[in-house]
Amino acid sequence: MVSIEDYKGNVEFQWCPGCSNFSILNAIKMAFVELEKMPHELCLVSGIGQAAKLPHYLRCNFFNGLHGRAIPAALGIHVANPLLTTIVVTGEGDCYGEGGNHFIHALRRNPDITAVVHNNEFYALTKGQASPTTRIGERRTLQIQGVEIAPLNMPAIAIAHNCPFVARGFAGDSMQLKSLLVEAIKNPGLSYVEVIQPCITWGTHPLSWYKERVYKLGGDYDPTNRQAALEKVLDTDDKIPTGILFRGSPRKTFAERFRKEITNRPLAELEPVSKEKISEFISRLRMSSTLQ
Amino acid sequence: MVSIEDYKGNVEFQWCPGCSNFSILNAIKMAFVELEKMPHELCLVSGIGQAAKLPHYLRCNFFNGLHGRAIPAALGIHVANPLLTTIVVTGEGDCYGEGGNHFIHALRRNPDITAVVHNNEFYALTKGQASPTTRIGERRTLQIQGVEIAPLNMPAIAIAHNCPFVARGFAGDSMQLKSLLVEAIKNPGLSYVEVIQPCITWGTHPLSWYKERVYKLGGDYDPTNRQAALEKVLDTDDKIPTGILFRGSPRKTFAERFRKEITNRPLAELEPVSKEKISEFISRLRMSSTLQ
Amino acid sequence: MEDINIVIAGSAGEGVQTVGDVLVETIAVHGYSVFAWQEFESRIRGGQNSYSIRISDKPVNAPRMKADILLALNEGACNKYEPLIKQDGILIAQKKTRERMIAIAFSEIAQRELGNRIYINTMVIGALVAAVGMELEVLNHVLTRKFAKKGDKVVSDNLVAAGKGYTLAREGCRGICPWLLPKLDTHYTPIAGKEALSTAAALAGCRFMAAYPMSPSTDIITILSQNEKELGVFTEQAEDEIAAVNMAIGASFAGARAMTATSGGGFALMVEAISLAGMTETPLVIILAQRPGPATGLPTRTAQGDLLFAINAGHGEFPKLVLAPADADDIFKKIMRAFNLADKYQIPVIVLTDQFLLDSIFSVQDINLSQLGPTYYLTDPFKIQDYKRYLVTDNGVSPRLYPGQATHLVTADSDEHDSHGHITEDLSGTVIRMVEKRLAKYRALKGEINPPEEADIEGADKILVGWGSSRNAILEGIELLREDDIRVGMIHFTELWPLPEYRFPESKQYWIVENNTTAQLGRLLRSEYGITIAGVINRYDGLPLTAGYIRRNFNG
Amino acid sequence: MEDINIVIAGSAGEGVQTVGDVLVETIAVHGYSVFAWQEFESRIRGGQNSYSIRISDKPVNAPRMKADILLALNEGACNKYEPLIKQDGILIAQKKTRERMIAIAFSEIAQRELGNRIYINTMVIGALVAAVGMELEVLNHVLTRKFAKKGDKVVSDNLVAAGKGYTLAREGCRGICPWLLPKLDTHYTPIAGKEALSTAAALAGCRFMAAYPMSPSTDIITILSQNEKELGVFTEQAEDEIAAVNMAIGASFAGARAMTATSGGGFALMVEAISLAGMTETPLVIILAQRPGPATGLPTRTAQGDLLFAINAGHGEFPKLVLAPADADDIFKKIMRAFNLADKYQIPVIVLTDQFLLDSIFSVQDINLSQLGPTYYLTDPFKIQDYKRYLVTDNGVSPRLYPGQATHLVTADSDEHDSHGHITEDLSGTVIRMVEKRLAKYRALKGEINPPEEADIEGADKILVGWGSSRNAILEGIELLREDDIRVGMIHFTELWPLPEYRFPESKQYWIVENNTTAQLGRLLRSEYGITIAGVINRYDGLPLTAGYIRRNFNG
Ligand SMILES: Cc1ncc(C[n+]2csc(CCOP(=O)(O)OP(=O)(O)O)c2C)c(N)n1
Ligand SMILES: Cc1ncc(C[n+]2csc(CCOP(=O)(O)OP(=O)(O)O)c2C)c(N)n1
Ligand code: SF4
Ligand code: SF4
Ligand SMILES: [Mg+2]
Ligand SMILES: [Mg+2]
Repeated sequence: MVSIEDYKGNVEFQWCPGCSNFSILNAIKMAFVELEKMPHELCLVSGIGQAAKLPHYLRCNFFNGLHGRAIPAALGIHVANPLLTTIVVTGEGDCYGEGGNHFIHALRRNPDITAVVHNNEFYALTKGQASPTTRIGERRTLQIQGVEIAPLNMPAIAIAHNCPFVARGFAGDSMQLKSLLVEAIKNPGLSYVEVIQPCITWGTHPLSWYKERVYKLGGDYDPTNRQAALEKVLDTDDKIPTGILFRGSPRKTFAERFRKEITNRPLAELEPVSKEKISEFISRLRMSSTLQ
Repeated sequence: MVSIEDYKGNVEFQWCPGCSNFSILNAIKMAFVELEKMPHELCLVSGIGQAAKLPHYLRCNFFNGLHGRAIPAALGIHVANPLLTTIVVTGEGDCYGEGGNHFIHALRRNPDITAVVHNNEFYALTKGQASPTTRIGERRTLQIQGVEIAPLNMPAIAIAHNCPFVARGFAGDSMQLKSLLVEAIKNPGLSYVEVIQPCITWGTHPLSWYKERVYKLGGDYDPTNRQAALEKVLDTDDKIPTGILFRGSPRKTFAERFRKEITNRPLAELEPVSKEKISEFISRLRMSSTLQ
Repeated sequence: MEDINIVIAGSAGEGVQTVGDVLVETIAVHGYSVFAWQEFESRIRGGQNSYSIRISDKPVNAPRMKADILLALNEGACNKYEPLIKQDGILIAQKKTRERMIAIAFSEIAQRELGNRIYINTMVIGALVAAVGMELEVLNHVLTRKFAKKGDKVVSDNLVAAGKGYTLAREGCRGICPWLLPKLDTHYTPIAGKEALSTAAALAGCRFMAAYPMSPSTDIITILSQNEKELGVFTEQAEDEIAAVNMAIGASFAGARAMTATSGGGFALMVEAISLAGMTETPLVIILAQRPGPATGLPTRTAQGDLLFAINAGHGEFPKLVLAPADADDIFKKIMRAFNLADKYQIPVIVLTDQFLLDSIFSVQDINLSQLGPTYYLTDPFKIQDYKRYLVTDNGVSPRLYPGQATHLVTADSDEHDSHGHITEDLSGTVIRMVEKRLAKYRALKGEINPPEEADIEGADKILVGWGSSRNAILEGIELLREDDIRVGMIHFTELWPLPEYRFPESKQYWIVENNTTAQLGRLLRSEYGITIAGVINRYDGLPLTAGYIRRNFNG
Repeated sequence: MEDINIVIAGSAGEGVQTVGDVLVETIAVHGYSVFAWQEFESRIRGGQNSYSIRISDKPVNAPRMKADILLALNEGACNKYEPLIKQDGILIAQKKTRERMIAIAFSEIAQRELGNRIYINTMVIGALVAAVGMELEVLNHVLTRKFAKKGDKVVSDNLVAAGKGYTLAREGCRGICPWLLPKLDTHYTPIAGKEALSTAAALAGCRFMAAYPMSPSTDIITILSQNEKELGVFTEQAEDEIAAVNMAIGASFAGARAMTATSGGGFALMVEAISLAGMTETPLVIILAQRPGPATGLPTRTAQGDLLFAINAGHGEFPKLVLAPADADDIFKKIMRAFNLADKYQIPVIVLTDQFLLDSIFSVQDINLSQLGPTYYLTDPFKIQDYKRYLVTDNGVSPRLYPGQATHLVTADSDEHDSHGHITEDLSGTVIRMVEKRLAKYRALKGEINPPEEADIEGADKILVGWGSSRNAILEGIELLREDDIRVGMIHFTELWPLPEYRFPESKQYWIVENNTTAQLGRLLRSEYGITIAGVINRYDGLPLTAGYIRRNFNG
């Protein structure tokens, strides 16, 4: 049995006191407890940003890499050790800005990992510039005239690419978020959880603003209906739906064939290729000559 | 009056004889003639790939930059000289692979440029590897077991982001393509024209395969209906619709405010800031102290 | 006068920056020269940061660690920074903890007497003004100007708070504060490195800047963006650094002087495009604001760790220029050179600076703009018949037009190309000519480079050799060493690539002084001038070089 | 015997590659050593390319330009390459155009007598076999094996075609073909650089490769991917180079030996991640396959233009290893060292190679694998109590585990971190210790580096100094110069960073030989060894250095 205490780290927090990232951290720990994942069975992967500091604040394996590059690092980790539960923790700047290309291509690959994107609608760590999700008209440090370009809608992109699990949580509701994370981690294939994460330092809206807008999708909402899901996330009214936005139809996961044909164990455990095999391979090499 | 002869270049083609890129080149020239654009009023911007070589083969200003980076270079050109008609010519590897991030962020910016994406469903210049649009199961040089990851659907992403003009042409129909290009260039804001471009060297399908699948959207198709457009491009049946797929609702174009408030002429023509103004600026600088 | 060094310390979010900025302004209005530098953690709230202010009646413009006065906004700050207090220095803090100090219960008083803790900062400023013996009136003037927009009530409340702090500190000062700073008639302009840089860029004719936020470079584009109307520079926050630099290259190709700015990690992402600028012969200015690496490293700290990386950045071979300004004043000169030489030689120019130089405030008696300004090198299209963008010329520089400037067609190609800009595979002809044409620019460029600055060379047989932002610290270090009866000179590089023709004076010992671990300048100088390095003074804890550090670490 | 050089020339798509490959195999089966190199344009059809094959009874393994036999598949090829034909060499082509030639109307005959032009290539091979005096039977054997899968009809048709070409050429040979190559008992294995590289990686325990296609590196991942079953390496084509290198770093962190490969432009994009590997101390092997830059340059040509870029790649300061194999045999050794040393020191290793080395086919008498193989350095988790991933040790190397290997937690952080891998801002303590720990690895690493290879040093007062893939050409160049009565020696570097402790022999003159414009090795050696450079032989037209080129350009 795992308890929440097993995840307690002893690193001083660099987040502002009262930051909603703490609730997300809490939800993540609770999800791990519910799933009975031990710290060493997990690998948290992040980039750079406030969100991306999260792995430091709980006990787990982690790879806190470059800004924007959590996804490819996670893919490598996931392939090299499929026994780990690999979870990307990132901010919307990290994941949709610098790292946007990797995310859209991860949608193509469908790796069995979970991506948790803290969306506070700007770059918090670098002091409040607009991010790919900042709304038009919002004034930010680098956009004092108001943001002039439209936000990116990554959930829509994910749904259009049949991502098997697309959800949205709210940092103000850890219990719901925990449940979403549990579902996400259980889901085979890429699970994408965007979390509305109000920032109390650079944010322009009080918490009440969020509370007024965030609502839970009801039982009548069918997340397997792609068209409905798309309409939901493309809606431009002021409301912010949370819950499971979409469940794509099941498909092959990344490296599945390799796992079946070569190994489904950590690659580090594979036997070295023998010298005999290599010699033999070399002697046959030129016969096939030109690359296929 | 401009005639097609005005565009005739004198550079030896590096394309394979019979390549469908020739038809696209032809359609582009015809569109310019129809729009009465003179060679020096145009700037073609490309990356690297077979498609990206196109600007060399007609008379025009051009910037043939790095693989994947045509879009940002075009944005800089477009802002610096708004009097030019700026057109990006790129392959799907260039634009959706290496350059994927720039394209999705261009959708946010909505610059008044046209992007023509030659989609042959693989990397032709580098000898036939899979590209972001290769279909699952296709065998490519680097994927001899068959491609295992899903194609990217950039038209769907563009429609979801309310791109003002999304069209698809077919290299096998230069007249239709020419009309689409004329519309695209006329449209204010980002115009995105994907062109189905069969490659006779690395392609796995004969031309007839394309001819069987490609069809023109009829008069009953309403390109202003986002939902219908999305369903159309997300359809997984074997057919390939061509024509205007989507017309997004009008919105501000990139740098519009700057053009209104500062200048709508080439930036090179702006008067230098006077030393007096700079001196005065410096003397006031510290008074506002901390950055806003 | 002997200069006074004040260190203001507190957590992020407590107002260290505001206190410092207002104090800097007050000192300037008082007629003194002020130098300020900051060090802070990579977090938005909490931690412990400091803002050091050095006051003098002549420009000092170099950091000093030891504090005459430490103002600690909280207990943690007090613990962390107390070791900085000089023997005869004092502490100002809320609680009495040591002999030589002024204890003022700022927060209690602000709350009780002024009704709000937000007045703490203004009280603190008042107290500091009192402690160094400046005039309250001057502070009042500065505060009035600062809060004017917020209405009379805010102004008067702040004046009351300042007065409160001033009065309380006056009392506490007795016997422990020897300082007195009467108002002077001299006038210095305090200007931060980043302010100098963005202003200089506008003056140099920069019209386009695209960048992606990255400390310590972000404020450069922020200043330009926030002052778009006055400075007329189009700014765009890109989706990543690769987009930023390619946008800038595109804009430059289309005729706009363009720049980008970033730090090491972002610069690494731009390297491919630097090579593109080299190949397409497109002018480009890149600001590389260094911080300690590798990788994310220490995002808010300072370093000089990217010298050789910058010089060798880019695949293939092409001419580039690398400059490294010494201080705010020099930033004006170097930025001007950067844009003008980028334009003249159609090359990428890298300006190496760092967190220390950008965030520090320097005092300049008189920023002399008269010698500065853009010189443009675009060709006159009407004097050309058959236009060849890449015409082979003796000095390698071809006539440049921008597309749309006239009916001539302007081209650029990242492949090897012919004089019209079209792809070529003519190896033994066109290719060799083009490679040599681009390389030819190096020779001409080399002739433009200024020799390093020499100071106190005569009579010194040991020479400190440094580059970039450490100049003023080294100069002061030389003075300190002289107090120890050690005579050393300085040779300082602010133009680093290509290196100029220069003869190092003979029979001297050379000591390399750098804010890095591997003495990169030393490697460079050995390779280019064949000099022998006697020793190295290097600092790599994320803090800037200071005169004191140099003195302590010089063992020659 | 004197070696024979055959140049097969034609347009892309005409079968130059097939003809060359089959001929190479036939020569090998004949018992001769064969060296082949190719040069081709960046296009899929058209242009003019060549495939040069050098036959000898002892390994030569270096390119020679002058042709004994030029086989031109079309008229353009004939025009372009005819100047290569030696005085006493011959041309084989379709139409009679000169004295010393064999004219065979391949296409006409293929069409008329064999019913299909697709037999041209096999006829051509037959003709070449005849021209050099090899046995048709051996060719028949090779063709049978090659076409076996396609069925008997295809085999027999091709044998007929080969026989046709053979017979016609036999006739034409009279009086002009002095060559005779009886079957020998010796056995050489022809192996291309890229084949050696990918095979060696598998042998070295590489388990993961991610890459983005870029000439001339693409074939490396292609070979591994096409032979996944046998070699057991997971391969992934990434969306871009940044993804590729970060995937490899992730995989390596998770315990798999991992690599990526690219060319200059893609390498530029990977530079930030190299710094990441340095900071997180993650083993990583990066193949940098050079081609002429800057920017896109000449995508299918060769160069050694990225030496200093590679050595200085990455922001901040961290240890890395740079190797540059000399030929296919050396690739085996260097790739083994690359993986083993990356693992031992937990550092990024860059292997510099180039289009010439990767695409050339070398003959190795006996690839000796017995000395080669992986040595692993992962720690035994069960011997550790309190695990600290970044434990400070004397040589800077900390115990490495992979996540999930045991219950110990394994971490990595791109920020400056403490021994547990957590972000730190403890500047004067942890930061300095960590910087020094990483740098300490350099010292140990330096001790591993092999000195450069010396040849003919004694008695030579002029020494050619080169690096990487030019070794064999330089060695042969020395022989040619001796024919001119010039005695020169060679010092050749294949391990380039860190440079080893090495004393250059005294009172010699050093000539730098490089496939680039700015003599980068010279700059490096001046900086590290303080040697003086007497002269430079450099080639920068996109073609490889050859002995002949060196002889012609040596003016010492
Ligand atoms: C290559 C690179 N570019 C820029 C940065 C600077 N940087 C660090 S975090 C960040 C933005 C983070 O935004 P987001 O992911 O939304 O995280 P938040 O701080 O808002 O949680 C940026 C631009 C960097 N570290 N590396
Ligand atoms: C940074 C970089 N990476 C890789 C390459 C190699 N490269 C050149 S073209 C190309 C693919 C082009 O594919 P696409 O855009 O689909 O064009 P096509 O040739 O199919 O028309 C690649 C990978 C490059 N030139 N630069
Ligand atoms: S700046 Fe905002 S997101 Fe960052 S720690 Fe503070 S409250 Fe949280
Ligand atoms: S390879 Fe294909 S796309 Fe490229 S030029 Fe040839 S036919 Fe056209
Ligand atoms: Mg954010
Ligand atoms: Mg393509």
